[in-house]
Amino acid sequence: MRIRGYLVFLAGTLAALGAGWIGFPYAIYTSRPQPVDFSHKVHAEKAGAKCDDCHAFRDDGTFAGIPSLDKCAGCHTAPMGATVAEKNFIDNYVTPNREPAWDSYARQPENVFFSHITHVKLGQLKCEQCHGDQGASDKLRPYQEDRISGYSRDIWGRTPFEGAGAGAVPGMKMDDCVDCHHKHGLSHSCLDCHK
Amino acid sequence: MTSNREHQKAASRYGMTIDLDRCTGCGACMVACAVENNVPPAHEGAPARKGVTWIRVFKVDNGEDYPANRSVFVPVLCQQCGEDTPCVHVCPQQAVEVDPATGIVGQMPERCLGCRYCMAACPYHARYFNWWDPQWPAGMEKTLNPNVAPRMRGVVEKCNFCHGRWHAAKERAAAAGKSGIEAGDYVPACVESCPAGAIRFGDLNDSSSQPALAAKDPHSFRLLEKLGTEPKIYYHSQRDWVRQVAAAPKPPSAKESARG
Amino acid sequence: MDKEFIARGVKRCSGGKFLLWILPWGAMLIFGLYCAGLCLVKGLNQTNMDNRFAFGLWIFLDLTVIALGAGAFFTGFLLYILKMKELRAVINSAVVIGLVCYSGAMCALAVDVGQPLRFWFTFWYPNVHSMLTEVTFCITCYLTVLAIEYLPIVLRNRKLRDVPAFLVFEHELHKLIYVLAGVGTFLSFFHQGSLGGLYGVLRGRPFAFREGLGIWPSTFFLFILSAAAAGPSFVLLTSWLVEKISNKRLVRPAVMQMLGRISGLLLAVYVLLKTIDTLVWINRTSPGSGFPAAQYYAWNPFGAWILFAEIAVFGLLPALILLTPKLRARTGWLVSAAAMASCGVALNRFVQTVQTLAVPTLSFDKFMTYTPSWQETGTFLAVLAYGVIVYSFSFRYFQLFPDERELKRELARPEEETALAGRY
Amino acid sequence: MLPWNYGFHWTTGTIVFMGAFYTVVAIVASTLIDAALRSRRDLRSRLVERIRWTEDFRDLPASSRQCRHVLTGEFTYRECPHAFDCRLCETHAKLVANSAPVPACEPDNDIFGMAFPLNRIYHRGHTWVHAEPDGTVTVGLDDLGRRLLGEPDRVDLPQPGARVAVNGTGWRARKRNAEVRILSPVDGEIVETGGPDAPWYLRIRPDNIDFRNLLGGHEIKPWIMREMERLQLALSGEAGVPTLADGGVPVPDIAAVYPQADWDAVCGEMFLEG
Amino acid sequence: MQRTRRDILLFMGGGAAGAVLTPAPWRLVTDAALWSENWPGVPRPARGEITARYTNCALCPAGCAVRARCVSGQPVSLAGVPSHPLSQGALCAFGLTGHHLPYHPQRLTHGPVEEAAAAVSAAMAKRGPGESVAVLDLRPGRSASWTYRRSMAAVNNGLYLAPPRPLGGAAVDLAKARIVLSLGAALLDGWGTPGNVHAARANFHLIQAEPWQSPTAALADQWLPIRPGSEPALALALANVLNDPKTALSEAAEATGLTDKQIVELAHELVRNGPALVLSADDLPEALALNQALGAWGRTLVARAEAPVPEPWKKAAPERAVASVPDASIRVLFIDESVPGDHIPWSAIERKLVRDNPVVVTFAWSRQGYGRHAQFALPTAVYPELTADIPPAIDSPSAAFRLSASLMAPPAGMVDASAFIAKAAGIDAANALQQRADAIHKSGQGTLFTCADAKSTPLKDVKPADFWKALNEGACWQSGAGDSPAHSVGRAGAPTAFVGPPAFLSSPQQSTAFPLVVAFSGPHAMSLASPLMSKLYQDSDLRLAPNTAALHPDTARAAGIAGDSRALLETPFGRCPIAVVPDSSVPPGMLEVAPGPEVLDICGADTRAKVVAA
Repeated sequence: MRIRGYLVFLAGTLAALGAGWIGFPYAIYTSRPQPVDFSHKVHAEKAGAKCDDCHAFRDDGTFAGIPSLDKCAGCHTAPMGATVAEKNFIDNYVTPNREPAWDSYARQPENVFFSHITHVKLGQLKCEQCHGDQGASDKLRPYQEDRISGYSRDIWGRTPFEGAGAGAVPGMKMDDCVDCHHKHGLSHSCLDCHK
Repeated sequence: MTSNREHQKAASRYGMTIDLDRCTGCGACMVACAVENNVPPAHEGAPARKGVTWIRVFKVDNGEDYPANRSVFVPVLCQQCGEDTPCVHVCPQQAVEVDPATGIVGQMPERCLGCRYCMAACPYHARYFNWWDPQWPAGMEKTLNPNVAPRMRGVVEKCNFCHGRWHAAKERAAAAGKSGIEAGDYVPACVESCPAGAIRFGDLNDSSSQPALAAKDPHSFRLLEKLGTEPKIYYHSQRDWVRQVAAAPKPPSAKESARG
Repeated sequence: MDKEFIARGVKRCSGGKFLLWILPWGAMLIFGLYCAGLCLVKGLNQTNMDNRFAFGLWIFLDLTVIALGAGAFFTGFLLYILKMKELRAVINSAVVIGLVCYSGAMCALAVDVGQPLRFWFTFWYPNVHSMLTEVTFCITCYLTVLAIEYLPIVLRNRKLRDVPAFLVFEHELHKLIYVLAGVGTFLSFFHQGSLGGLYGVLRGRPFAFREGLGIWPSTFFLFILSAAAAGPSFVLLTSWLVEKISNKRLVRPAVMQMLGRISGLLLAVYVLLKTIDTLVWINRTSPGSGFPAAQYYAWNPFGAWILFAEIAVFGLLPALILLTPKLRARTGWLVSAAAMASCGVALNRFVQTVQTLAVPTLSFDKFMTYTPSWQETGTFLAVLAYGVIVYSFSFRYFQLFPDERELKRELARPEEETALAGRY
Repeated sequence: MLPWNYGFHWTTGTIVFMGAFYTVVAIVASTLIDAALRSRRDLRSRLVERIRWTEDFRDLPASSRQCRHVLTGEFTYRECPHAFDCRLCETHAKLVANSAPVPACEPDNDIFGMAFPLNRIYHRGHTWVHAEPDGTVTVGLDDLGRRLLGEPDRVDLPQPGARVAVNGTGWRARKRNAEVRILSPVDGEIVETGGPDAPWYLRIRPDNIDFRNLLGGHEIKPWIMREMERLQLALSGEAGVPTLADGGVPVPDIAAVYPQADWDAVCGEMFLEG
Repeated sequence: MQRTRRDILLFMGGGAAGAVLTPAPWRLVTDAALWSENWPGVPRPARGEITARYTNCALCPAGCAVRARCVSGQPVSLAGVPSHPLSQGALCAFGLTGHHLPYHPQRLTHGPVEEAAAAVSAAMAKRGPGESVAVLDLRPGRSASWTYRRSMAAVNNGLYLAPPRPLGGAAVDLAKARIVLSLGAALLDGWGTPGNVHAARANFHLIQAEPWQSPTAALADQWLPIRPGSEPALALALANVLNDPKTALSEAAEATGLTDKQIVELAHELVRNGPALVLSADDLPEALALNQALGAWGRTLVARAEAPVPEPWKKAAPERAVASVPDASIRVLFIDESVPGDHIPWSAIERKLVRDNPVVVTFAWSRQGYGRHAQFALPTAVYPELTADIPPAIDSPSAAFRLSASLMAPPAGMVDASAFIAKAAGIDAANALQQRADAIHKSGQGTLFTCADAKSTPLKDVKPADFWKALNEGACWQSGAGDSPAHSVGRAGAPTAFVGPPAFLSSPQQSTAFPLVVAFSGPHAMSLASPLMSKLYQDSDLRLAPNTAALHPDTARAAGIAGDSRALLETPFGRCPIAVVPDSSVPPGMLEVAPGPEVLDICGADTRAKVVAA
């Protein structure tokens, strides 16, 4: 009788563990594909593009982020190569001159002020340090968004509390920022990074 | 970020001087502030004292009746207290802090629980609670400032010397390869907007700055100085009775003015 | 139909009658919950609080009920730590009162904050220098303790006792209750204190600001004392009320008077210290921050009368009554004195919360008044109704007054005496 | 709250504050766990019945907790410190040792018209014990007990082979709204069960023959006197109930005489239940 | 049964124990808090490239230069242009929020354009003898105004109406003034070009003669609290004292509440500390007379030249005052209120229209204003959508030309008033602005100030194309000193001497029927301003809300009004509901009114009124 009790209890525990570690991470995120099947790899190799060729800084130091369509149209006026993706891109976006609705994996929430140039120019950080091997990727991962908080999964990153299939980049949570700032002995007040 | 940082000497201590002999009470600073910091218009049918005005211009009079009545306009914003800042100590969850780099008292809407204890603590009534979710007339949200995040309902907010502008200035400096910003690179909206040039802004640690000079001026005063909160906003007036507004309230006169 | 839940040998009104009693309170509770719901869903714009009156009815409610609920910790302290056995007669009732007050206050607070979803921030990122942090931690812990103290009372229910596990657990827990009483005393002590500190530390509000010992302003200790004084009074008051409403003898007059005496004693000490504190404040603290104290009372309607009422009418007077054995012996005097003491502490909390905010600090700032909106009032009533309902159920099904049966018998004794006399 | 949380500083304030908090949590938690463990142990070691009795005894009115030596007048006032288990009581032992043997008074079969044979010894919960030649004992309701329950509506007897403990539940009986546990006078194992109509309720093989906790001989009369007073009290507690004064001798079914009395309260009182 | 229940409990217990060892509960709590940071109630500002663009504010005649901070083209905040020759970097509260106007809840979005055109041509075709077509131009002196005048010259019996120009159209040279007597002019509160006034303020002594303590009075070097409505009397008395030191002043003293001595003192002070300048809230002839007497003409008061216009334009209808038009004579009336300007009460206009269904077409961006009375209210672009030139303000002594250049595209369906009217009159007024610019450039005079680099260059050195481009980027052309007036202002010059009693003294019975003198608190534009203006009158009580009046408690009591309450404002022109607040700093016998559209309908220059409890 008592053994049975333990077993039942254990069963409950195991069920919960399974649900929490495997089921939950899938349940909490919605996932949608990027509008265009874009390959950083191809552009890096064929076009020999550096990150900041497309993800450029403006004169006032602000970061342009994902390039707008005209940047792409610079080369992709007509299909380059015969891939389906290329054709779709031209037909759906370039020709009608419609901006693709990109989802930014690393988009910080509204209340965060992150200055790229400060980190790149003064902090001497490489893109990869935060964005991982994005630049070498051949496909765009589907964009995963937390159903409740609306944060991109990449913000959470690969933390102990993330289940299987976590984003392929380190986290971009506040704690992650703070850790690095701590390491470099940078004074930090909330207002440094919050707006 | 409390005690152990506060006794650090701030790298710079931004402050203001407001010349009450120049202020015409036009309200430019109030709207400029609202525009800069994404403060919404008054809510439909909201009663007075439920609105958000990071800087508020009071019409103050000497309590006399017409024609002896004389009035002056006093812009009141967060006084950016320097010494054991009343609001910092009371916040139960460190949503308020003094930035050691700038001496600016910062309020973190995303950390704020909305207990409003800090509002009770502030003697200058410079803190405002978001009684409603921010709402703009249809289309007007297009005119929001991307450098400042709108606050959600249920949190306290206040003047932070247009911190969005500080960020922008820092970023411009970074683009130019500089790690610090020079005086004049960073000026709050109210200062920039004042048509009469009554508000001046600067670093109190920099002895040549306007506020630093004002601090020494015998005609300058700070609100409720005796509380010992060491505000960083200096007011200036040649008129004696105006300087009295720094003192504690006088008992109410028989006839309460309905305004001001 | 609920007979088997009612303790053996005590009379309780019929289920129907009980339902009739509960019904209006239930209605009040439901209305109040609706109001609270409005405030949670639509936001605090539903209230009449504003940027000047950042605190309103609810905070006043919290401070008051918690002061009155202090009977729980103090009675427990006297019974379990100072071993005043007589108080066994009211401890259960006191615990229920405490539980009701603290949980009620907790609910009110949950509605009062602008972002209830962030309640855990205070625990996760506490600013240990804030009195409110102290309050939050203490109230949470003490509520837990009270819940545990309440458990034995529940488990002693006639039906539940039949379950061996419950019976045994109750038995064992009761043996350890003094530990909880001790912890509870500690927590409640600090809780009451930090509630006082809440306002005492506001250097920006010279009306409330007080100097004190170390990190704690004098109000810290005054609140503890006033609460300890009012708590027993309130226990006394409720016991009397329950006796009147249920039309039973529940507590021996001796115990009542004992409560009264304790209350009176503490009240006297409190009034003394409060007077000293006030004098220091008027002559030193307030002028020190540039505010001649006379000013505060120049704003109608909060004239100097309020200070007088707080200290003399609702402080000194009840203290004297309670300390005079002759008067104490008369239920009328005893109860009304207890009532006055309770009102006194409520008035003090009102002054601390509302008047502090009403009195302007800036010279060009005007004196403000504030009247709660119906949503606020509704939520307030909800807490009230909740308290009454929980207490009523507890009284019906649990042994809140262990002496009840004894007293019932004593009532019956006289004619039984004669009967025996006739027999021999 | 935790050292690695953002904004945590190792300051005195933090250490003191959080220290106090965690201490409180620890104390409360350990108290709960301790209580849980203890009760688990109690359940294991079958202490439930004893605990129930101790609890009940604590709830009994002071008048019902009087020491048996008060009945016999050796004390004017003494509450029993051992929950009616005189086997643990030195005072009792001393008194018995010191007191000269009381002449066994003449068999009095009539205390208020009730029979209390002297060859039986009585438990204060109104059960009697009669030693049988075969070393077992028979247990039954004494006369007052029988008259209180009259013709019981229901009687639940334990299974033969079950164990009973002194002051623990012997069996259960139901009469009108009264739901009572009849306390067992002895420790032992039930051999055979009788019932209301049988001469006895239980035949028990006792663990020992130490019956010091039971009343006998000269103690019976004062005890029953006392019990009658208690009955008076219990009955008179019920409003508008005529006292025995006019009734005189208890009738075989007292319950029938007091139709509107809270019989549960009365029986609870008389059979020593909280 | 017992057993299964026990099992369920155990299972749930195990589940609970397990759950706390998974991320789920913690993450849910965290997410809930995060959700509260960006829940649906909070809008997200659009991000994008931030640029600075320049224009000139069209919201009042000052036309201050504006630097607009734009996020991917959309203006998000406005600021002044430091070191601008006219506005000196200043911008008022209205200017600072101008970019909100396109989203104003009161915005007029569509109108019956075709119907209006048809009705107009029909009415113009068959109108009786003496019935006129008229354009009411609230902001005269623009290129559009020239189009109107040309159009009205083209149609027979066409009238070009404009509000009277203050000081007879003369310009004020504040920089030259050393002492200024302001008869209730809101000198520091919206008069002229704020930046210019503040720049000059240090150099002159300001005496404010005004019944109530307006913001200007509060900051003046000297405030003369005279009796309400007695400004003309004071001006007249001063003038007369200067003309003949022995004039009797008893009447004036009685009227103003000052002593004879004070008046004489004041007169002497004005002469002693000159050059002096006298300004007045309403355009008082007495003030002109006083300026005359002080010899202000040619020194602090100058006849300003107007920027050159193309030769063919000069065949234009003359500018006329509304009052000068015979009653019931206008058949077709166009009102251009696309840019706020001086205000004429509707009641005064209505009187001039023919009785049987006149055609009134208003061009407005908001649903308030005259559009409420006209049968055709046509929507126009609003600053900062429209492109129009701004005539120099009263305090700019030299001719100037600058554009309020469009910062954003107006929505579809907006009407261009001048095009509409030109079409109705059958003349061609296409790209009038550019023609005007060319004409100016041809004259080759003056300098061009460009905002981006804050540089002034002689116009000679600027190519026509660059000139036009610069103008569209907010640049400002000013005729240099000593340039001969290319075209002098129409009705300049003032009476050489002034005799006879001031207007209000002559009609005592009116003053008893309407005992209160109306003073407008704050600029008229208040009611049309950005919703953010609620900061000034709702979130704070810095200003009165539109359609609110403050009066002395005694006055209120006399009118049977207690405390803050609703009441009716009554003037000779009609009545409208207002909110009343008692204010002991307002003198008895005066009404401080914050103008809203309803109030403006019945209150004009120096109106008298009474308040009756609603």
